[in-house]
Formats: sequence, C-alpha cells, structure tokens
Amino acid sequence: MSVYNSFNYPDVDEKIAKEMGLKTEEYELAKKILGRNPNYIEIGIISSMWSEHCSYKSSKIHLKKLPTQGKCVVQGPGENAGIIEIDGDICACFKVESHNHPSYIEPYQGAATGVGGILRDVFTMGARPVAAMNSLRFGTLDNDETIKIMDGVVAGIAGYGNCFGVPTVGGEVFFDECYQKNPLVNAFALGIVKKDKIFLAKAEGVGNPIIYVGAKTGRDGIHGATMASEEFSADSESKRPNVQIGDPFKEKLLLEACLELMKNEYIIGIQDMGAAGLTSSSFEMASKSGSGVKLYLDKVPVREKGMTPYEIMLSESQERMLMVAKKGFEEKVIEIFKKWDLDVAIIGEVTDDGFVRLFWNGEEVAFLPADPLSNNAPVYDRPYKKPEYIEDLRSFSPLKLKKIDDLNTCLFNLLNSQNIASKRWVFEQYDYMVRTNTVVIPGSDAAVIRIKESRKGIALSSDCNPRYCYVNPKKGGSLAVVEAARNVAMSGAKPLAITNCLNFGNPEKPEIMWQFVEALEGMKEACLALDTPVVSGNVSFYNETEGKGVYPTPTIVMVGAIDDVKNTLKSSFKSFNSHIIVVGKDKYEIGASEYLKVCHNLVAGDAPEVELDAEKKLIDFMVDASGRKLLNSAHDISEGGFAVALAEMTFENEIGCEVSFNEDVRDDFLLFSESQARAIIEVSSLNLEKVEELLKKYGLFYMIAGKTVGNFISIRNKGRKIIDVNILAAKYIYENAIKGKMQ
Amino acid sequence: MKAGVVVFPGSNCDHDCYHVLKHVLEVDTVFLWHKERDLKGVDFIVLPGGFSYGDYLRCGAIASHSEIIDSVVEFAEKGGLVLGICNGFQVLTETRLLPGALLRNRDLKFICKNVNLVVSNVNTPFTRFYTPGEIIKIPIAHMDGNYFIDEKGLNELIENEQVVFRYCSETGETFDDANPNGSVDNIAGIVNKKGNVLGMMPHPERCAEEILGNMDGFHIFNSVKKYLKGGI
Amino acid sequence: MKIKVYVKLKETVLDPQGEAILQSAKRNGYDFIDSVRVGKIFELEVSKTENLNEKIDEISKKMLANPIIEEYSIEVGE
Amino acid sequence: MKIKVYVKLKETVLDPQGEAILQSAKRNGYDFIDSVRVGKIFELEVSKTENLNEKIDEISKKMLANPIIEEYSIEVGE
Ligand SMILES: Nc1ncnc2c1ncn2[C@@H]1O[C@H](COP(=O)(O)OP(=O)(O)O)[C@@H](O)[C@H]1O
Ligand SMILES: [Mg+2]
Repeated sequence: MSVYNSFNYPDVDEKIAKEMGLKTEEYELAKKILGRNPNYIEIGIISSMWSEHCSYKSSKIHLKKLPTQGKCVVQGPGENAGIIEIDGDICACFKVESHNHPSYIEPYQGAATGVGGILRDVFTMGARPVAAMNSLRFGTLDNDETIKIMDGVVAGIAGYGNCFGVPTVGGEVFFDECYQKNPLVNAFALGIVKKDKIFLAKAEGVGNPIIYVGAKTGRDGIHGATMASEEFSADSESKRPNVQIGDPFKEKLLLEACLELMKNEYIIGIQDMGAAGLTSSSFEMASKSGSGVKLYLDKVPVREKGMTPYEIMLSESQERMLMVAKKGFEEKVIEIFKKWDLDVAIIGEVTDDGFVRLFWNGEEVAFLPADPLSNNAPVYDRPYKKPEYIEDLRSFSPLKLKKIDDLNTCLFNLLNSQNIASKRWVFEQYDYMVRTNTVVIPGSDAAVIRIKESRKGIALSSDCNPRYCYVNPKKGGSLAVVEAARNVAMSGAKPLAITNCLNFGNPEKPEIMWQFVEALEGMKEACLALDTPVVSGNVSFYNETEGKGVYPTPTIVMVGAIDDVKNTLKSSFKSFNSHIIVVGKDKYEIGASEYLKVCHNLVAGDAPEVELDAEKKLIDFMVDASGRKLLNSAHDISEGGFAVALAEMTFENEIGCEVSFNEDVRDDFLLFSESQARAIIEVSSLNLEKVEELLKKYGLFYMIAGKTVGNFISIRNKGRKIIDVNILAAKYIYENAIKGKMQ
Repeated sequence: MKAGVVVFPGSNCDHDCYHVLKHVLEVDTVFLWHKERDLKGVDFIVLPGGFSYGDYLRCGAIASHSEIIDSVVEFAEKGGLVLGICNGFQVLTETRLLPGALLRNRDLKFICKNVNLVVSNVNTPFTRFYTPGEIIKIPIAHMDGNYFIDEKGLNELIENEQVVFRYCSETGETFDDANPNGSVDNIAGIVNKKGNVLGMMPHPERCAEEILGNMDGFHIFNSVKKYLKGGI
Repeated sequence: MKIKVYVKLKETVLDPQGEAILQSAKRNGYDFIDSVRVGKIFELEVSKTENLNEKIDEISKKMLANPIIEEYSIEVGE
Repeated sequence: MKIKVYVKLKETVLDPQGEAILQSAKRNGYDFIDSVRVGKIFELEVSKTENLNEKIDEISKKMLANPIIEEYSIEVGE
C-alpha cells in the first residue's frame, strides 16, 4: 500500500470516526460489515453515506408508511425523482429538495446550488425540466439579517434558474421568527419525459465503462452531507469553506448534452453527483444493480492540484454526472460532451463482485462492499413523545377573544401581513415565462403549464402552513396536502401525485420526532383519501439553531393535470355582474389563524378540522365544472379566510364585489375563519342554474353570496356593512407590503 | 422563406423562437449552431434570448466572438433580416451591428413582467402590422436591458427614426415610471440605419399564441414573413 | 507571467451598482464615503508569446472591455 | 481621497466567469492565455475621517466582499 501511505492519512480510530460524524455504535457496525478497521478514505466514505442526509436513518421506517402506489405512478420513491403519467407516453418527472443550511451560510450560492441540484435530479432521468418552484421560510422582515438572507436567496434562485432556462412558475414564502437563524429553502423541479426514454441509476454489464462528465472536481463542499445532518452552532462558522459555487451555464450545457446523448442507445445508466458526490453516486449505482465498480480516481478531472482520493470521493462540486456506457460506445459519448465543451473522462468500469474498489495510480486504496454499506446502514426507531406546549395551546378559548370594531383595518392589516401579501417582489425576479408554456403565471392558486405535444396541461402548487403543523402536526400534515390539492383543483386540474420535503428539528429529541411521526400520519391519510400518492421526497432534519427548532414544515408540492389546457381557470374575477358563490361550510375556526396572529398577536388553539370527504367532493366538482366551461374563476379560502380570499380575487382586473350573509356569528369569525374545504367561485348568470345543479350533484354545501360590481369590496352580515373598502387602496397595501420592506 | 435560429451555448429561448416560426407561422425553420459558419440558405436570422456563454463577461460579449457571428454580420451587411431578442439584442450591440450598449438594470435586479410599448416606427420589415403610435404589451425578462447611448448617438437614432419601441404607460406616455430598467429615452428596441436589423429587449415570441393570452408579438414574425414573400 | 486588465465604466456612464453601494454605505453610517464606482479586474496567467503587449491590448479592446461604455488599463506583472 | 478595494474569489473557489472567458479566448486564437480569474474593484472617493483605515476594512469585509468566498485588499491612493 505504498500509494496509500504517500497520502499520510492518520490511522482510523473511534475519535476520527466521531469527528466525521459517526456514533460509536455506527463505527462498530462499519467494522463488523468490513470485517476489519476501515482506512481513512473508507471511513470518510462510510460516514457520508451514513449521514442522516444520505441514509435517512431516522426517517426510513416512517417514510415506508406513505402511500406510493397509484394508477398514474410510473416511478415511485427511490430514484432521483418520481414520475407519473400525464397523457399516454408523456410523463412528468418531479421532486422537491431542501438546501436550508447552505442558504443560511451563503444565501445566494446556497439557494442557487439548491436549484441546480434539483434540476439535475430531474434531467438525470431523461426529463427536460419545464417548470421550477420554490418554497421559502424566513424570519420576519423587521430584521435586517432576514432581509439580507431573503434578498440573497431569491437572487440565487433567479440567477440559477433564469440562466439555466427553466421557468420558475410558483412557490410560497412564509415568515415567522422561528426561521430567523434557520431559513428553509426548498427547491422543486418538474420535467417532461417519454415513458420509453426514462433513465435510471444503473451500473450493469461487466466491463462497461464508467464515464465522468461535467465540471471538474474541486475541494467544494467536502462533507456537505454531514453538515446537513447536524444542528447549527457557532462552530458552523468554521465550516464555511464548504460552500459550493453554482455554474448554471455549465448545467445548461450538461442538460443539452445529456438529452442529446439519451436520444441514442449509448448508455446503460446515469446518476447525478449530489450530496456526498462521487461516493453516493457510485455506491447507489452499484448497489441498485447488485454489481460492483472499479474507479480510477487519478483519472477524475480535477480543478486544483494535489487533490487526494479522500477529497475526490467526498467533494460536492456541482454540475457533475456519472454514467455507465455500453462498451464500444465510449467514443460516441465523448464526442457529444466535447461538442458541448464539457469535461469528460472514463474513470472506471463495472464489475460483478459487489465491491466498490478505488484505485490511485494503479494501486487499490479503498475496497468496500457496495450493497451492505448502502442497505445495512443504521436505521433508528427513535423514541417520540408529545410535547407539552400542545396542551397549553389548546386551552385557548376563541370566544374570549377581544372584539375589534374596525374590521376594515383588520382586513388591511391582513393584506399587509407578509404571509398573505403579494409575493411579486419575489416572482418578478424569476423568469416564469421562458419556454413559452406558462398559461397561468404566479399570482393565482396554482401555476399551469401547457405541454406542446398534448392538449393537456399540468398544474402545480406548493403548500404548507407551518403554524398549523406546530399546533397540530397531524392535522397540519393533512392540511398541507389538501391545500395543495385544492389549489391545483382551482385551476380546473385533477390532483394526481405529490412530492414532499420534510423540514424538521433535531430527530434525536423525542418531541421533534413526535412532530415528524404525526405530520407523516396526517399526510398519509390525506394522500389516501385524495388518491394522490407520494412519488418522491426529501427529509431535512436538524433545522435548529442553538437548540431552538423551526416549526415542523412538511412542504408539499402537488402535481395535477387538466384535460384541456384551454379550460384553465385563474383566481381573479373575470367580468362584472357575475354571481359569487361560496362553496363549503364555514365552522368559524379561528385557531392558529393568520387573523389571530396578525390582529391579536397570538399563536394558539387548534388547527382547522380536516375534512377529507368534503375536500374530495370540492375537487371533483371543480374538475367537472371547469371541464364543462361553467366557471369564470375560482379561488380557495385559506390563510386570512373568506375576506382575504375575496379581496384577492378583485385585484388583477380591478373588479369589485358586493356580498351579504345572514349568519349568527361574530363578524370577525365570519370574515377570517380558516375552515377548510371552501372556495369562492365566479359564475355568469347564463351558467348559474347548471352550476347549482352540479353543486347539488356533488353534495356540496354552497351559498350564492353576491355579485361582482363596482370598484370596492363590500361585505354585509344581517344587513350591516362589516367591510367596505376601495379596491385600489386594498391592492396597494397587498402589493407593497413585501416590496416596501425589501427596498 | 427560410428562417434560422442561432444556438449559442446558453441560449434558452432558441426553442421558443423556433416553435413560433415553425409551428405558429409555419415557416421553414432551422437551427444554426454557433461553431458553424454556414447559414444554410436562410433569409431571416433570429438571435434568441438566453444567457449565451452564461453571460459571464458582459451580456452577449462572448457570443459576439463566435464563428457563426462572422456570417451573421456579413448577412446583415448585405441587407439580410436579423432579429435579436433580449440576449440577441445584446449580441447585436456587442458586434456593433447596432449602436449603443445594454447595461445592468437600474434597480440591479432581474425583471420578468409584461410591459407596454409604444411603436414609433412602422416602416421596418418587422413592424408593418402595427399602426403608428400603437400601444402593445410584450413581456421582458432580463437583468441587463438598460439601453445606453451617448447624446450624439441618441440624436442620430431619433433623426434616422431608428427607435422602434419605447417603454410606456398603459396610455402611451413615455415617462420615467414606465421605464422598467433605466434605458435612455425609454428605448426598448432599435433598428440599424438600413432597417434590416432589429434588436429589442422584450420577447415577442412569448406572446404569439392564443393560449398564452396575448398575441401582440405574433405580428413581428408575421410582418417578416409577409415582407419576405413580397406581400407588403 | 501575470497580467491584470482593469476595466471600468467611463465617467459619463451611470453606475447603478456603485450608486446602490453608496446609498447602502450611507445608511449603515459610513457617511464619509462620497462616491463609489465599481470596476472589474481580469487576472490573466499567460505564457511567453510574440507581441504580447499588442495581443493583450487587442483582447482587452475586443473582448474584456466594451469601448462604448468602458475604459481599460493594463498592468504587466512579474 | 481615493481608495481602491480589490475583491477576488479565493483561489480554491470555482470561478465560472473566468473559466468561460478563458475558453472563448482560446477559441479566438489567444492560446497563450493559461488562466483567467475575474475580480472586482471598488473605487471609493472618501472625505477625511477618524480611523479611516479601520472603517474601510470594516466596510470591505461587511459590504464589498463576501469573506466566505472572497478575499480583499485595500489600496489607499492620493
Ligand atoms: N417563492 C415564490 N416563488 C414564486 N412564486 C411565488 C412564491 N411565493 C408565492 N408565489 C406565488 O404567489 C401566489 C400566492 O401564493 P400563496 O399565497 O402561497 O398562494 P395560496 O395561498 O393560494 O397557496 C402563487 O401564485 C404563488 O405561486
Ligand atoms: Mg390558494
């Protein structure tokens, strides 16, 4: 082992294993699997593979409970991204992933490389990315640090996505103090792929060459996966050199080259190098195929002099891919990448011995069994326990809430709330139109894109109300799914499947683990009820700083399809003198609402009831009614309740409304309750009768509440005017709340 | 008529332009690869939007040194029709086929939104289907669209009626509030002296189909098509 | 050999980036700063070649700077 | 008084910009160039103030450079 010795690596012991993030038991397990003490390169590899981020060791047993089967599912969880059928051969390939910690350390690059990573996950499978979204959580904008982080994160997402040429068509932004030192940046991408052109991470066929393509390997992000698997501390500062720089131009070239390559039959399998770089890509490919690989690490294109095997295996340099080509086609593959000015090198070959063997200048420097290390990674059934704060929150009694006389001001305050206000400052920095498919641009409930080869369209919405998840993680998990589904249905599309990004605190704390288990249970129930399986996802634990966790935040992205994209609906009033119908029953639920937070500075009570049956009916009705072209527009009722939803519908075309109720309830509850399974629809007189018939057919509770008229928003109850505001005034507040803070 | 869409590494509106020409206007259309010099007999060239070479130097600067550009310049000098959209406009100023330069947006941010434009020259092969002073809506999506030219140059542009589009309000005023990026004199698009080369920051290919809710950009491509057919 | 090419906007061209930094500096209490202009440096590592100076001048003029809006200067290092 | 702050990416950090320029330079026949790295210069015009040097250092660290990926140097002029 003279080559190995030349690197002067230290001998591996428990201390070194610990420094790399392995627990004592894990180190023991590693020795048992190997039947010997690992060397330094090997222990580095094992510790990355077994990090929470790569191994899912705390979440695995729970994730198994999620429904993953369904008529539309072509590829469920386990590959780089999930795939569902949209129209015959035409499939959608999508996933959401977190880049939270890097985005706190260096907001621009952290967010940018998050986008780069998720795009690669999608085009690795042979899909051309056609839409991106992002789900963001920050501290509140009264804080300079938050402003700086948000400015950087949004610029980073824009910088990467715009240059790459994928439209960023939607997303969400939520603000709360709990994210001050631990923002969440979840990036989503969706691509289109033909069913017979899907590529998987396979390494088959003894002797087939393993080819490295893309950017050169540098010392970026070494041990990034481990960093994502730890709590944040003052010490994280010292880990800063881990930051990776994104190169969207190179990624664009990589995309075009890969898609050109995939048109031919030159390759067997392909895998992007994401977290833990060459380590996880090579092990995954070998273990999935039950084969083995030899890698000649000195052949890897490097950016810096003197890089060692350890560094090469653990680098997280961006914009790189590993592929297995068919023997004899190497030159064809190389030619295509040369055409696109990309680095390409044959760095190894497929074997059948089940081992990953690493060579340096002809000598073996590491030797690890692929399958045992991937599949016998530690798995934990961590203890969980209901936290005490839950009971405290439940003791809240809504009826004791102080009454507010001036409800107009309440409405203005809600429209001015960062969580409700227009996110235009964010989305206008994103090119949401490139590729000319965007039929519904940001600002409506769901984004809708057309597919040029089909009549169908794809609708997308990203949702999660972390406050609901905090007060009741199980309901919160369900509500994230149903809200996303409802938003998709508002455009007229049928919700089909979800991907999720589960952002939680430290799973070693039983209270956090409880939140996780409960939220997952809620998600599961909703997915089953709506028949929207989970096809991909990602878990991000350790979202804590100095012992304080973020709200449990299971981000859901729902993907749906609309039969004829020409029938797509938007969520703004379309014409004067149409009828406004409120669908769904209000239970006047005010717990955990935006109203409670904004107007009473309270986070208390319980989340609204989950009404899976009613949600399903509402969705089916929407799909049916929009398919028959019976509706002018539709908007669901969510944060801020009826009054906010109604106001939002008036803004785009500046069409006002007059509605009246006759209810025995406090005015503020009537206006701002966040009861679920509700929507506002706009119907022309011509279609009123047919719509009523259809609502009855679906057994939906509804009420014809008023008409579109004027340039004001007017709401009465029992004859009294409780809201009367000018649209332009309301719109000004809504449009400027975030923009004003960011300037 | 035969159209060619140039593909630089990093072009990302190439397929969008191709789609509009080929499938919406049903024109024979080919891609032109940046490493080649052969224009494949086209009589209309589009330099599409995107981030050629990542726009890592100045926008369009590296692209202006690619092989295909030598042929494009020759083609333009002989009177061939060239349309540069967004990054394509930046390439055209970098090659000096069009005067001036495009600087970083005044607010230093990327801007994607619909803007109103007033058409101030309808006598180009690109704008024959607009009426003088017509207000149209076309989206912009750029980081560096802040058109700059010195005073002498500006006067020349105006004198020769080279300004084709200006950013304006819904009612056509070209005041500063309607200027999204700080361009001199609200300039959004210009032609060369001969009128055969148009550069514009807004994206007409993004509003040339019914389903996208706006057809205002369609007329530019259609104008070129009719012009080349000798129709107008 | 190392060569540095400095490129900056001409005085007559507005520099919004410099302006933004100036404003932000003032807001943060650095009020002794009166103006900020932002430029670029290209650090080139070059091998010996004939007419090096001319060639560097050429690439500066043609690629690294745009003479319509920018001016440049060249510094030849060790 | 004039002050120049030079900011450049740390050696170990990827410089996609420099990389792209290098490729293009080579294609255009400037093959004697072996590497390109791109940096920024901030030219500040400042009035006299107490502890000028410290303040400039502070603003460089906090605003002009991002110490996570960049390093800076300061040149005080006439
Ligand atoms: N980070 C973001 N990026 C892009 N678009 C966003 C982002 N955040 C919000 N939006 C857009 O703003 C609109 C309103 O978002 P949101 O308030 O979350 O809607 P809803 O309450 O219907 O879920 C949506 O069209 C959404 O896509
Ligand atoms: Mg909604």
